[in-house]
Amino acid sequence: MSDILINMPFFAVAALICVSLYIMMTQRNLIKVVMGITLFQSAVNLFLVALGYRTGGVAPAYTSGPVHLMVLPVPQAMTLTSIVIGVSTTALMLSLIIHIYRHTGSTDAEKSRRVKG
Amino acid sequence: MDALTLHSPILAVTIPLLAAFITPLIGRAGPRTRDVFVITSLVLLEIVVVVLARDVYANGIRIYTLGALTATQTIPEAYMVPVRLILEVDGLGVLMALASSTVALAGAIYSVASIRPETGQDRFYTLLLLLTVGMMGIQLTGDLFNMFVFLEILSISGAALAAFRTRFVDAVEGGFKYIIVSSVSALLLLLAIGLFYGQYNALNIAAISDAMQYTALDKIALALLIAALLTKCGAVPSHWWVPDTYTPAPAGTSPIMYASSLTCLAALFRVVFSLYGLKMSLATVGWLIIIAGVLSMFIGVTMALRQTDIKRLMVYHVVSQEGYMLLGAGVGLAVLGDPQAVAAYGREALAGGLFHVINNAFFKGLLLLTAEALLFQLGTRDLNKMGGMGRNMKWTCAFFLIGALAISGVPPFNGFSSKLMIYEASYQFNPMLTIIALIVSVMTLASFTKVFQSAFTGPALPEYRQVREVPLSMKVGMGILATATVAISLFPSQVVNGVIYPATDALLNQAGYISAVMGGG
Amino acid sequence: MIRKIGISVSFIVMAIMMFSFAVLLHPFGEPPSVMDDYIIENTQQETGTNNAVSAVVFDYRGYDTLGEATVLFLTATAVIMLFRDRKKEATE
Amino acid sequence: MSKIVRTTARFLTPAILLYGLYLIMHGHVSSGGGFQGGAAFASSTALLIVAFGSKRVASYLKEHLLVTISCAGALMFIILGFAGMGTTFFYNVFVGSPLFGNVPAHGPNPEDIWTGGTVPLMNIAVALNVVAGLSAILLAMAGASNEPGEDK
Repeated sequence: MSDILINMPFFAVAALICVSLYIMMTQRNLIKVVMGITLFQSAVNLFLVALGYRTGGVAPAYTSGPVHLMVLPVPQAMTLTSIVIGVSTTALMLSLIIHIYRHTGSTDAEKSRRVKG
Repeated sequence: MDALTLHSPILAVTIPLLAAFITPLIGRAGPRTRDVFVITSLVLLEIVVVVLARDVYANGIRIYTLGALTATQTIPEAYMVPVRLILEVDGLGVLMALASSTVALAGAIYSVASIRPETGQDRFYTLLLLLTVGMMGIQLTGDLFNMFVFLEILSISGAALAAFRTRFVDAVEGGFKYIIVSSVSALLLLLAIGLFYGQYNALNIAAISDAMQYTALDKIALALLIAALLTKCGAVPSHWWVPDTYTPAPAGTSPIMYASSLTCLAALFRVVFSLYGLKMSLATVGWLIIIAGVLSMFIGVTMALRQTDIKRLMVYHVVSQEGYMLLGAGVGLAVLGDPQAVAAYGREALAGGLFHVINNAFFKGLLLLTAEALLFQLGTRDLNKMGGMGRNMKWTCAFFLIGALAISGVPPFNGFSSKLMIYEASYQFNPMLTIIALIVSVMTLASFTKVFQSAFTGPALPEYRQVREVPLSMKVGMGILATATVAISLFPSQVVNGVIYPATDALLNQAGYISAVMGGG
Repeated sequence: MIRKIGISVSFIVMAIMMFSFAVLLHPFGEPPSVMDDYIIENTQQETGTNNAVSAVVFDYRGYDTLGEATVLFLTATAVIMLFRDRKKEATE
Repeated sequence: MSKIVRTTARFLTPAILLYGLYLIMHGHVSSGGGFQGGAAFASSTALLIVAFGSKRVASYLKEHLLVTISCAGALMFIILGFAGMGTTFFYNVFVGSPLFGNVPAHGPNPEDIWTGGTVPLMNIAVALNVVAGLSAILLAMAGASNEPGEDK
């Protein structure tokens, strides 16, 4: 039981992913689908950061102060990359939604012929 | 080793990347200068890839450690795991790089004339070059996270190119569908990478493979990876996005986008053969891939028979042809643990699958280009409104015939050679698979006969009487792919022995892939 | 109907997979760290950088960051490309 | 937007720019870096768009200027990568050279900014790319979605 409690951040990740998958699979409004994907991105980012945490660790940068135990730097770099990529894909998706809205007058997937599926 | 050969793995990615960064600036000097610049950079890329290929075929796997003191120093001194990012180029990577750089060159040349009526050409060429960067990056990397980054480059540029003709609603919707599908599958991939990182503290494919225990977590990661990459290459459970995205893609980019799908397929082969390989339950995963392949084959071709839109019809054949490749690779994977079966037919099945990948990159790309040529001259993709174009567009008609005969597996074309390898090998594995594959092949022939009859034969319809042949650059673009198809058809055994079997053996030799990075092999 | 069943089944499979990895992973706060220890130890001598994250981003895995910068450049290009026609209307 | 928002934006923008500059220039010594600083920089563009409307901001930040800066940043980054080609791509050539070449002592040290080799230069390059890229995205999307029918 204590193991499971320690792994609470990973459970938060799992719960977030399930919520985001539910949103993506059930919502018909395209903006809500994009929100689901953004939530998925956040969940994966949280997962990566949680993977690199060491109990009692500090940010992995040497300062003029004394050296403490540091958390792992690579997941932080991966998260940085993943955040930037997430921003980019979200921007592109929203731009495409603007265009779909102009063509069909709606952001509903039902009204748009091909998007549903 | 001279400098060009030494740095060729990274140059193959950075040349188109550098060109993409310069294109928006050079676009201000006029369209002619920009076209010359883009095509020159792609020719340079082709040269670098050929240099790299000659070296790989002569000396085996090439390693390039980024930022280290020497390119071959994969592991820091007095340490046990790789820390820096490593490019690892083996037979498969080189094979795919050769095919995709050729297709990119043909697509760019074709685009010179076909994109002329459109606005935003500078952006178009930037995106085209970045799509090429994405493909080269995935094929040449030896690092999983790096693969994710380049997969995103490929996806975003692909989605933007699919939506390029924003005045059509189906173009925008196709692009949107593609970006949704790709970002979800890329996130699944990232989740799998996180699982590996959490267990083995490594991102390098060879290092993970070396440490792999095939725990329950690895099984979850395998499921995520296969789901993500099968979705990206458009095999059956998730084939629904393929026709909507590829049909509206603008002219010259369709074959390049198709090559990007094949790149994802090669990444899937890399994952199942090099990353997991002998350590997983081969029969289960092998049969999974075979079933996905057979379903793709059958559903793809039945959907294609019902289409009247020429390009949509051809795009459904994309799904169906991918089935053959998955079938070949799946048979190879299912028997990987049994050396006798591998020697008897497993190696041949996998080689047939890879040969079919390369053949398709050329003749399928050619067919997509001919469909676009008809659209360019007639303004319609509807087969019922076409007719008698064989007389007015002789070149396009000839190119279409080459592509259609090759894809239907008519001897002596290359499609026949690769399908024959798959038939022979799968017959020894399970005859049912061969029968299905043969039926699908006949249906493919029927479907292309229909296209040929309605588009090219008969008298020219009165409204298209003054239609002329397409401009020179489009003929050259199609000509490159047609030449490649005919060349492979004329020398099948040389091609198979020269480039296909090295790629097959690179996939089968998992220990070699690992020891190239980890040493001690 | 088939669609709904497919969606529910895949959702349940995904949910089971997600929660099982949360149970199976290493205890939170004690990750394996063979690669990262090298980076933390050597970032100052090899790259002259106090900040290990910067060292990873720009030196050890600089190629990834090149890809990342490319993604941003690419998105800017793509978004400008998507809205090109409207801009033309506005200026003419 | 109301006068309060506009006045606040006028006062806040220099502070945001200063903070972004700090994040960029100190990225290799303490937390921060080109992406973070660039994003902070670009957030001032977002603030200005909210306060003054996209048309007015776009008249100062021309699209071709942003594209040029973005290209310049990306080119600078890849050229810094090519600079290491004497050994391998992305080799940190400037460690030990007069340009940002100091090597800090192992462990705790006075945070010298003249360290890091190519890292601080790459921070600047990436920051240029991010600032221009994000601003261009924001302006293009705001120009397209905002004020419907205005430019038809």
